[in-house]
Amino acid sequence: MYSEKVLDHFSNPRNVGEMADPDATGEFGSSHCGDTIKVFLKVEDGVIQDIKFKTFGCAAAIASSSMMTEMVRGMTIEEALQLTNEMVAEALDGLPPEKMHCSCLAADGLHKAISNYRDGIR
Amino acid sequence: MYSEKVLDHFSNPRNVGEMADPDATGEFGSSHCGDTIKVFLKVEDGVIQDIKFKTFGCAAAIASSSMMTEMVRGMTIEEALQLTNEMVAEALDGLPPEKMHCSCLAADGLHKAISNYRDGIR
Amino acid sequence: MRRIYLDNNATTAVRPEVLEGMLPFFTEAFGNPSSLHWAGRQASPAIEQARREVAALINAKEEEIVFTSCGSEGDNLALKGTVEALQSRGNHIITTAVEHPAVLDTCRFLEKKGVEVTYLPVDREGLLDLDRLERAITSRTILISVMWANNETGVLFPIREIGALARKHQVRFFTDAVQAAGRVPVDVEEAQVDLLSLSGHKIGAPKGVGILYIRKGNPLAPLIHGGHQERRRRAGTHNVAGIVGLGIACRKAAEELETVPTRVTVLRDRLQNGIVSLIPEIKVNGALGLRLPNTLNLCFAGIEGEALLLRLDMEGIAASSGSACTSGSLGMSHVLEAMQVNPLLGQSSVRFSLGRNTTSEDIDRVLEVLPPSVQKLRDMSPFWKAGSRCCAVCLSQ
Amino acid sequence: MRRIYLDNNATTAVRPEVLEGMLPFFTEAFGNPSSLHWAGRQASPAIEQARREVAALINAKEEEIVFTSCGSEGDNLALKGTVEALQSRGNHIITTAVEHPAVLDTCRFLEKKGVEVTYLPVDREGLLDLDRLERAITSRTILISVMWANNETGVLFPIREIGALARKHQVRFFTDAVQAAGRVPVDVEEAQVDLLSLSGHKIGAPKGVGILYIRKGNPLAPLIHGGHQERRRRAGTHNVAGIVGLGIACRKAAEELETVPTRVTVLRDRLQNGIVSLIPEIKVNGALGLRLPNTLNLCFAGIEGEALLLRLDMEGIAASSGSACTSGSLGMSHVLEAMQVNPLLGQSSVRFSLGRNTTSEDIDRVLEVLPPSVQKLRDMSPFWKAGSRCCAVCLSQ
Ligand SMILES: Cc1ncc(COP(=O)(O)O)c(C=O)c1O
Ligand SMILES: Cc1ncc(COP(=O)(O)O)c(C=O)c1O
Repeated sequence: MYSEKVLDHFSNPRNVGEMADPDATGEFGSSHCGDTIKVFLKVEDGVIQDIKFKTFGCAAAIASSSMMTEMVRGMTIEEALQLTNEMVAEALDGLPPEKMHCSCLAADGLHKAISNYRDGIR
Repeated sequence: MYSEKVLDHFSNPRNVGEMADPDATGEFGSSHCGDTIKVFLKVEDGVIQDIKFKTFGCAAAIASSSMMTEMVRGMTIEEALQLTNEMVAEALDGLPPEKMHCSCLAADGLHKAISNYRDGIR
Repeated sequence: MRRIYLDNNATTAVRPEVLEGMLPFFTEAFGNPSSLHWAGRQASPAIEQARREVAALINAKEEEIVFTSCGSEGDNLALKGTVEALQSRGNHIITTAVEHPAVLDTCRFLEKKGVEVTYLPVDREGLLDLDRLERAITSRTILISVMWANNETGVLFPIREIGALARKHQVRFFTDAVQAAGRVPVDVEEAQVDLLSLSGHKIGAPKGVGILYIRKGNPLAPLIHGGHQERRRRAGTHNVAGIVGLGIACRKAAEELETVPTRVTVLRDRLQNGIVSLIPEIKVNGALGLRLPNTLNLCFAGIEGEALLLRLDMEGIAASSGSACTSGSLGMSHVLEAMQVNPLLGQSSVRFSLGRNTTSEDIDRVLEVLPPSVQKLRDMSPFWKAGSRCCAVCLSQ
Repeated sequence: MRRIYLDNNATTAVRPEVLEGMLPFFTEAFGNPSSLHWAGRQASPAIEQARREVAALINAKEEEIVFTSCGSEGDNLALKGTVEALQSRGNHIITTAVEHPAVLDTCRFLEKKGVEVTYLPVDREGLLDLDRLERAITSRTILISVMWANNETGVLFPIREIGALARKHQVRFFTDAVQAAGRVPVDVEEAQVDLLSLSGHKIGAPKGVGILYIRKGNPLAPLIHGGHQERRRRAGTHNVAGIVGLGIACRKAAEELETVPTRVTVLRDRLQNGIVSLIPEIKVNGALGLRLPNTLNLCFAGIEGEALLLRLDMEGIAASSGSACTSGSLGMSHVLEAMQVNPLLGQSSVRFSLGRNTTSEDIDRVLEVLPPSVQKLRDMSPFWKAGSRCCAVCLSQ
């Protein structure tokens, strides 16, 4: 049911954890299934230097979170705002239809963190 | 589903046929399934000397007819009037429940022939 | 004793390649296809593969196939599910007097619940009057239910014409194709069928599995509520092995649809011609040119069908009298009755239904055994006199 | 990789002796049991033999057993068949909030048709309040439907007491015994049950076969109308091989009812105690002393159940999150919700259901794999802090 890439990112998620001194954090919870992501950002000159996450959710949610962090590291925050859930799902070689909503978590959590960053919320 | 005896009497029915000069005949048809028996009797001194039958019906009807003729040959007509369908079925080592009504044909046909005999109807 | 099975309309043996394909799904790949783990993943792709194979046989889309447990379930689901789903639109069903009990009995049940049912008559050959069908359609008609092929006589109905009529009047069209699918070409697109039932055990799959085809856009209420299986159209853990078997059987049937029916027709016609020439005063039931390749239904004047069946059975020949479902009950079949067969003659009916394994030797043997068997029963029948008026009357009808 | 199957409440492998007993009925003895000829006579005694074996397992009479295609069909037949048959007497059903979807979804359907349904709550341990049940009975109540054992938590309901209550108030009593029959003693006489459903694939028979027990004197309307099979209570050609398999599985289960549950209980308790001692902040769901021998349902604070399942699956361990039927859907199971489990905690539930083949080594391996798997997921969870208030709150509920 899951692609190799999903299974890989689920078993060995990249960039899991918290950050001692983040420039911003963002938390986002799916109203649909209760899955929740917390994103920690380190931003320098408008570029995402470091990113960490913690996710509560199914394999699709965890893999999407991991993939998202891989995709946006090194992006400007403007570029990162263009990232969509579909792009994350695609990068994972797709998700089962009934799991598509789980990928929403990743981009939405990221955007929340960026918006907090812009608003100066840590 | 059928006993050995039923199958035997069905495959090799005894006393099948018509009679050139019967003392009485009796025809009886089941209103339930359309099965029909025709009984031919030869009676001497109140005793059934010979009996023949023709039957249209399923295996149970044919076997019952055959068994009935075996049972009543040599009986007085009074004795023969005591013969019931249950006795015929029993002599055949039983019939499947849904086939019990087929045995009715045999005794009823016999009784019809005896009653015709008494009424002087050939 | 050599056994000859000529009751393929009642059921068929599971094909060896079908059984072989099923076996792993009992013990090794036994998972519940709804499970997310390895055991579930062994089963679920097999189900979807089978769905594709079934869909291909009838030219449907995969998602239009709902797995059921038998033809009767499919018939009940089609009828009751439509009545339930379309109750606001109307409550009139049109069907025929010669449907299988799974349709007729369901219709009678629905009548008790206030549904109006028109049972179209058939003529002496078992054929429908299409004009009459069209005239029966009213603004309250929600479903036309006509079988693709009759199980007793093999008569094929003009499904394509009925499909066109149904489409024209925007009425749903259900066809019970339990005897037809896998035996004659069945194409839901060409025939414009909206619902179609099929049963595995008639085509070399095991008993206990079937399908209902549901054309997209024709929602039905489920007959079996519960889990999310079959997109909520039929709850219950999938009969994985049975479904896999059905898939293989459908694939095989599709592969053989050019060859087997042709061969079977030749054998059936030889049996028919042999009987006609060897046994006097018989009647072939059903329009000669419009039957399933494998089915031959006859009346043998003067004798009772079940007695003849038993005599054949004693010689190792399995045939049936009417459908297997009703041969346990007595009297004439509702199909022959609808065809206005004389009641006495109607009681003498026997059905031979050939299969893909039927051989020329089988037919020889039947033609050897049948005439003396019929004669023996006629000899003990009060109704039989060769050339007598009774039988003449019967046969002319 | 060694595979460990701990999802026996979802389905079980067919037992070797069951498959062996079934095999002849696919190819050699393939007849339709309704047929009168040799092929039919090969099949029909096998069906009746199976009927006796099933009846013996639950202390019923043979003629009270109706073969179905699955547990869901039995549940639907019991509920809809009773509503249809007793509509003149009343239209109120009492059931529980924790039934299987085959019961709950059917009840919801019946509600739409005007039937009144009372869904009894359960307490935090998953237990019913019998007084409340009795108070719910009105003069319009026609059926009480309470499962024998819950499929998710294994909680056993007081069927005997409910049977006595139902008898006292002259209300029919149906129990879904799909998870109980063959696993704990089930006696329809002792428990005064009127209707009982059972599904073969939960006890080593194949998928696609089940039964509904119908106590004499409790007529039901059929769900599947048609032929005369099963004394007109369920139409459709018998799934002969499946029925034969069910008979053998029931006989085997009856033989092992003294030994297997005892052994399984020991293993289950070892698994439970191991988890409790190795993993902090977990919760065992369901009254500890009142569960099926084989079922262990737990919540692992801070993580999501399906993620844990997948991790276990990668190690070859098959378990489930809630029932197999709902583990495809998301969120908390309706059973844990009814038990008032904290929603976040409820999402972390996992069910281990052992089987007769489960070994001590299997349990060792789970106890080896589970703690690091849980830890790894907790490490990435925003909700996890060992000893944090969140989890403490969850667990105290
Ligand atoms: C308690 C209960 N009832 C009914 C069912 C449905 O059984 P089946 O899947 O055989 O239809 C199940 C199986 O999931 C069950 O556990
Ligand atoms: C035309 C037709 N419809 C329906 C059925 C019922 O199929 P099943 O016995 O698989 O329920 C049959 C089989 O007897 C049939 O011939």
